[in-house]
Amino acid sequence: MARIMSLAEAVEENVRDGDTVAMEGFTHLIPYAAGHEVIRQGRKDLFLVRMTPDILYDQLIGVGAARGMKFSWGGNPGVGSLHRFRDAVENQWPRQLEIEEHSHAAMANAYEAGAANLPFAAFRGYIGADLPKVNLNIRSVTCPFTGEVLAAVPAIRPDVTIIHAQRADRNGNVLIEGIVGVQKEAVLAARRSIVTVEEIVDELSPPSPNSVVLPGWAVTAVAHVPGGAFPSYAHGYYPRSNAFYIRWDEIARDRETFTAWIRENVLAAKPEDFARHAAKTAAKVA
Amino acid sequence: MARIMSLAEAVEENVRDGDTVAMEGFTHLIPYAAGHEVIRQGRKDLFLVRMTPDILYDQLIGVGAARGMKFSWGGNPGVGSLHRFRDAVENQWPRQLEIEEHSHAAMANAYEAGAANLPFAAFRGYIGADLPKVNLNIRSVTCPFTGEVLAAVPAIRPDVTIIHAQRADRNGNVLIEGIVGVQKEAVLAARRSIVTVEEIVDELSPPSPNSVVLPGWAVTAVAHVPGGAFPSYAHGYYPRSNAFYIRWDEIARDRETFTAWIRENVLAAKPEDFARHAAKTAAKVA
Amino acid sequence: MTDFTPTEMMTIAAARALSNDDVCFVGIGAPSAACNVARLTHAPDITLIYESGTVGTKPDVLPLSIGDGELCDTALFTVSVPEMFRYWLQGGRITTGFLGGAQIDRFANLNTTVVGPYDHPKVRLPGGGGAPEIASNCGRIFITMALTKRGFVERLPFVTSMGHGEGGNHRERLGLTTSGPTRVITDLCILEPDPETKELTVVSMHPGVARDQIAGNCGWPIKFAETVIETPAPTETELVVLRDINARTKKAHEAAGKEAA
Amino acid sequence: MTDFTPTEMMTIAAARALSNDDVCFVGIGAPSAACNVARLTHAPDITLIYESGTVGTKPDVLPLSIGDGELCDTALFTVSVPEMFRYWLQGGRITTGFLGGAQIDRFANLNTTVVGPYDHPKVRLPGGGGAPEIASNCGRIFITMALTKRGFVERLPFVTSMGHGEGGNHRERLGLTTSGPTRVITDLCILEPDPETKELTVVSMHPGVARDQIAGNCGWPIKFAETVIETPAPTETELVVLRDINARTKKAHEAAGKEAA
Repeated sequence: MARIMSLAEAVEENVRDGDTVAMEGFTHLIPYAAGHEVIRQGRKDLFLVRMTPDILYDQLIGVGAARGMKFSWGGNPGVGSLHRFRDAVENQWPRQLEIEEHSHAAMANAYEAGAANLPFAAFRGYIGADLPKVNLNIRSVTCPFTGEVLAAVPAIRPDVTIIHAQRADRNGNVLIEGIVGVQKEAVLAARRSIVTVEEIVDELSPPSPNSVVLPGWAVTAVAHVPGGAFPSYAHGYYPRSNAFYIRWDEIARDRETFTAWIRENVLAAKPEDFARHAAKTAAKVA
Repeated sequence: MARIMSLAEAVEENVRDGDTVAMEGFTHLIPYAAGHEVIRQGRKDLFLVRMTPDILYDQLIGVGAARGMKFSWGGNPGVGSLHRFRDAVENQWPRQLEIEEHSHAAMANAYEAGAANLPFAAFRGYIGADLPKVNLNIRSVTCPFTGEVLAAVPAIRPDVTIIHAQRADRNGNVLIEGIVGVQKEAVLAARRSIVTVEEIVDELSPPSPNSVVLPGWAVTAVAHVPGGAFPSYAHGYYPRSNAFYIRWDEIARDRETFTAWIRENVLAAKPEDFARHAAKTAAKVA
Repeated sequence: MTDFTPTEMMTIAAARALSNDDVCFVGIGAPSAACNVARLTHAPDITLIYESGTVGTKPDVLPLSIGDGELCDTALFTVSVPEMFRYWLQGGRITTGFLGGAQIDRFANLNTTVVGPYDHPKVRLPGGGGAPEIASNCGRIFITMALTKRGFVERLPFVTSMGHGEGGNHRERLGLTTSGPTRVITDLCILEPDPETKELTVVSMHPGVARDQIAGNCGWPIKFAETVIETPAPTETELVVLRDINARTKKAHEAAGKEAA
Repeated sequence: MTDFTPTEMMTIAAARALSNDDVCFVGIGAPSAACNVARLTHAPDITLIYESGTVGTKPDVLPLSIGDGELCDTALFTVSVPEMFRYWLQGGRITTGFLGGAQIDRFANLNTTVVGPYDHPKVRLPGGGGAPEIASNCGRIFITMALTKRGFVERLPFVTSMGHGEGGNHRERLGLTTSGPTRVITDLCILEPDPETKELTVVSMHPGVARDQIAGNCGWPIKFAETVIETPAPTETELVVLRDINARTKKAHEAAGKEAA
């Protein structure tokens, strides 16, 4: 049963050095506040998993928290490169980064298989592509009925998955709406999970019986962190800061400006600092 | 792109003798009116697919429309046997019925694989059970990473899938709500599809961005048949007639009473006759 | 203490085995009554899941089928059937699954498929439905069935879902990590598998039931545990709750009947 | 006719290739502009799908990422990413997929992974994302890229997604039933694979572009089809629609920028 606690406690209890950690959110609902808390608490040797390691993983890689990363698209969407990721792969700065690279279809299927407690996922993929030559975790299975050979990848089973969602009720039931990505699968595939939310409410009140809900008994910890997805967005709460994504290109291009930014905006900051991103828009909307 | 037409036209154009036909609906939204139209049009040699062949398939089997059936639970839920199904299997009346029997998990996975355009589905199933001894379509695959042996079944790919849903808009986009069963998968797995709906509206207005919607371009035909799920139910429109399910036990127990019931309530009836089931409740609610 | 029927005793004994932390995969009939009695008495926070896709249901009346509207109306959320079987059942999130069947053997294997040969059955039963995977994927299985010679048989014509197979460590030999049937609750007594042989053994007899009544209603020479206790009789509260929900259910189904006539 | 930039010509030429019946898997950048220009001009009923899960989107401004809120707000519905890749892309329901890349070869294979050796890359690019399966599962593929020597190369260091492989019937030999890249739309010209060899061949040159300009911007000795037509210049309507949506997009992103500052 999910326990409602502070983000600091949630990370303290659930994220350990060396863990395989998935922080998911497909453009939408990326758990920035939680990722920053992981950096602040100095976790290291993490094996990061994420389909689209955007700015958040650039930050974790740049501070040296990661020993490796499994991913399918490592860029700053619509902007360009992730400079810290590139620096790690091209120059091993600040440390070497082991990479396991897949396609989106492979990662999505691998999370789905993890949620379904299967050891692998089969899909029609990678045909004529070079990734299977450099990734030993891309294999094949043969259909026992048609003889067709399909691509196979191992299920993703993180030690801990961290996501951000719109709201939870006091029993830790969580509602996710809009672009829901692979968050439900990532939580169900993991041993432990942390969900940061914009609001904690008395009644969850999903708009449809078929809304995307994670029941409290399938979640480990829930933390109330309004604005916690900024500069990503929370559908119904605040928009994406495309401007910050553009600005990140400047910040991360250089090791010094990056390190200064982390010092000021992560190490010297608190989860509560994210609230202003939600409040500002709320004020504007009101 | 879905064409909106009468139920008679939809069945005429899309259901052919010998077809593999899936009429789905897990207790909820069972397409009775459409099934009756298939009987009225005298289709024969159908291979029926359905997880829970309840009264509707008892009727199709009893009139001799089916050469075979793939299923996972063939009873009258909460009541008892399907007498026409039993008569066909035990006494070959009115004709022999080839059966391919699975578990719910197998059928659900097989529909999912069909929707995903995969040739087979792998799952952790049938362990220690006798069905694999009598069903050659239950095989196995070995995980290329862990060596675990999993059950495998062929994907379900019907010639035509028929479902009932709450509403469609004028472009044939369909909204399904409540207990959504395997209907979306069954439609996406099929070559052709017919959806009967309670209402056709100007704006679909799903309550959540993540509502279960079938876009018009993934559906072949939409027919407006209010009450078309009776004695099953349509969430938000009218309740299940548990009483009719109980009464069916009497009707179907005997070949003569069954045949008389079909003559009066199917052969001599029309799709429009279902409207009174919806209207009665609507009147009561109003 | 009030008078009670054997079926009421069976339902209440099953309800008592459930706790607040359980996530239950509920079947229709006795299991549904038992799970909801538990919810309305000592286990208000129990999570009930029906295979139609409803999660966290709190029905006010018992469903006739596993997909009645009441289940969705009172659920926390409702998922598709493929998701139910993939993420929730196979996902290993169910602590307790309830099963029943037409026939059971001494190792708690169940048959709901055929009587007679599969290809030429004497009686064609409904089939397995969710049972084969419920039996293997839930943390433990409770079975509720009335104790009769027709139901408790020496040898099953067909194994629809595996209990303890041939007994002993058969489940482990097949790679299963779940406990399988840990309790069979009948209208006369409660059976549990022997820790070693896994043969079903009487551990508790309902008030007023005699040993030869149990033996006489079982198709195999039934064993009794070294210590057999008496099942505590239903309390006033338990009976009131059970009878209330049954009365509400009857009334609701009759009302729906009239409207449909 | 108005003045227009090569990029505008590229976007409009891509938009023209789409029709009302298309179901498009849209990427970011030029494809997103092209698909929405098509929707706002000659193909109002085109279905646009973004890999973030939004189906039937009608954005008023172009997204910066494939998961901007605008896409969900204007979509008919939004599904999970596993469902997007399983039911919709692999399901074979996409008629046209748009791809771009850092590098392309003469058989329309694309590289967006690395420059240099995979293990010790000179430049680490973002990677394939959805491309490997978009390339194989969509009915046909359109590619939009500016024609440059750096981008159009003799030999790819890494094949991120397959186009026509080694040319000829390579796709069929691998069991593919989809058409693969049928058109490459650049800022200078339009290329199509030769029906036999599958080598990309210039079939249409944009107004005012000369043959040696095209040849000089391609990393391999580029071939011209027997008949090469001139791409019709953008119409007034096409240009207005494209510039309007670009202006709205710029304004929206700047507004969001201020608010975030």
